[in-house]
Amino acid sequence: MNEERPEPAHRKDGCRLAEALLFASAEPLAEDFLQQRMPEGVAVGEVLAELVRAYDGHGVNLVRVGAGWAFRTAPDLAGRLRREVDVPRRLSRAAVETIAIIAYHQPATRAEIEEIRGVVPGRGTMDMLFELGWIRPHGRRETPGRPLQWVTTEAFLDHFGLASLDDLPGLEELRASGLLDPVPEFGSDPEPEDNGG
Amino acid sequence: MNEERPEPAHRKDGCRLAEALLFASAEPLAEDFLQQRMPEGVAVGEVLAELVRAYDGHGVNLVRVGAGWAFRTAPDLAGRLRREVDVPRRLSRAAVETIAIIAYHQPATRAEIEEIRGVVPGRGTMDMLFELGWIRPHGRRETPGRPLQWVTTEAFLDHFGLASLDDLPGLEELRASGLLDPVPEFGSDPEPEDNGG
Amino acid sequence: MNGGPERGDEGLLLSLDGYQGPIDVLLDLARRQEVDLVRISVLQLADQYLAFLAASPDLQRSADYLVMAAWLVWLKSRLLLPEDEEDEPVSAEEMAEVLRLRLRRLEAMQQAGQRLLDLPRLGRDRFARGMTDEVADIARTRHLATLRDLLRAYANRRMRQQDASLSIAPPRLHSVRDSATLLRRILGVSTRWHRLFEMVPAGTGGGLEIRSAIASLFAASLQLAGDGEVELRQDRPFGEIELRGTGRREEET
Repeated sequence: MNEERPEPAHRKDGCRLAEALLFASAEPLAEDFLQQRMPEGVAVGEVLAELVRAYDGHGVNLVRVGAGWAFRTAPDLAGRLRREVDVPRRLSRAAVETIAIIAYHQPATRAEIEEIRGVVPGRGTMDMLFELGWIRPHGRRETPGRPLQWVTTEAFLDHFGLASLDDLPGLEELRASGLLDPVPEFGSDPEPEDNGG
Repeated sequence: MNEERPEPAHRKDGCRLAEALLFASAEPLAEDFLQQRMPEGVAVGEVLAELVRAYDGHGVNLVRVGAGWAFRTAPDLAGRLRREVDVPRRLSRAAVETIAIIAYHQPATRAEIEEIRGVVPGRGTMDMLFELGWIRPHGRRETPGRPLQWVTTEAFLDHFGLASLDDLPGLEELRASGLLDPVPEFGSDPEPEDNGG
Repeated sequence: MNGGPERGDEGLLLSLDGYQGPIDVLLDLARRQEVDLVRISVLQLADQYLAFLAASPDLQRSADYLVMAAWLVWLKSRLLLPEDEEDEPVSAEEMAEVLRLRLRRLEAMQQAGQRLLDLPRLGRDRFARGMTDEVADIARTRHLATLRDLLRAYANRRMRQQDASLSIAPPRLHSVRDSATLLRRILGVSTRWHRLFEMVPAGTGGGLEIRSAIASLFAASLQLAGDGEVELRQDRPFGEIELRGTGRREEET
């Protein structure tokens, strides 16, 4: 935005408006939402790219959060801002395991979570993650009982500073190692899906 | 901040930190407060002057507010940042219950809602849900009085992040997720921040 | 990872702080062996684990252990009992392999969870705009209500309603009395053996309805047999149940 190169006034106007909208909102704004507010002929994608560039290196950055965008303070300032604000409550170990399983295995059913953790999840755990807005129900597994499936939300991405689920730490290795595959049940029939681990 | 002129690293660092602090703060920040956080030898006055200059012409400006400083959206954009919808920030309990009942029992008549809630839904409640675009009439029930039936809309699914009505958990699933536990704690704040330590 | 078990000579001193549940104990046991799981005795592992469960005062706080405990007991039984002809033979090695995979899977998720927690988190390391009131209505509809609000409202309403009154729509079920009438009608005019399943009236719906039809027919047939109105026979356990009329009812009435 500081660039001196001439550009159509409406492009610059779009930039300023997007900047103000994003700045004013605590939550990520969907690209669609922003596009609807752009002046005639201005593609929000370009505007966002320009803003990302303009804020690069600043104390505040424009980041992608799933299908949305938000201004967030730069991660490297973490330690120096921390004491000014409340720290989110500590997550129980059960909650951490459960959110990890849902994040990496999604969509995941309760039975799968239970399977991996080896314990019946306490009622509070799922509800807490739900209350935090990190998980939501999404479709049903077409197996007997049609269990509800759970996926992570945009708020989850936002909280952990992930642009998309592909950015989950270590996702590639975990996939490659086969640890995200369904485990071969045995005792039941020898399943066709048998990942040699 | 984008200027190419060389400046000491700690001056730039001070700028970034001030920027982040001002962005994240819920209130204007006093110069003293900021000065205490500046790196050794950096005068907050210069930092603020630089930020004011950097944000000049942007959609967001750094302005003096009373005794402190704050980022504010540019005044000329004010009109375009507002949406017309004038709705309360939080839905009333009556409204949440009503939309929930319609979602689960659709098509639902007012009499059915009343039967479950034990109260006749006020016209205001239904009107509001209608204005939000969450419900729409859907034919009449072929019973005496031919009451209007209500169903939920796409906008409803959108708002609640549901792919389809099938994503609504059944009672058993609600129970398993801990949502059916006693002590109805309606309207509890779903904020992640909770300084539990 | 927090709170592993104390490394004691007794071998099974778990620190209850970090202790969460069955697989964790197994993980500890497995790590403690400091050998590849495949090479240690699964049986021994199962024994140690079950012994731990039996001894642990921590057990009382959970029905949680059931999943893993049941699985392990089953595992142990497979090793101890002669193999069922129909089942694939499973070697101890294969079991160890499956067990190892399970443990690795949990461990991977524990580590993944930790890596998530170490990311710069919103509200702790990274911050959103603090001052949002000035343009509060930009994305305001997001704040109207969450899905959780909605589900809670519904769940609580339904709970209260269930406490107050419960009205059940009449399901299409077959009563024993109707079934008895039906059996009398058919068996009164026929003396051959009939299979019980033949008696299910045509047009009976599936699911609960047909199950209720069969159950009531069976109950009715027992009742009629008790009264001497019909005879029942069954060749072998779980075999077909057949019945025929004795003609006694006409005499009585």
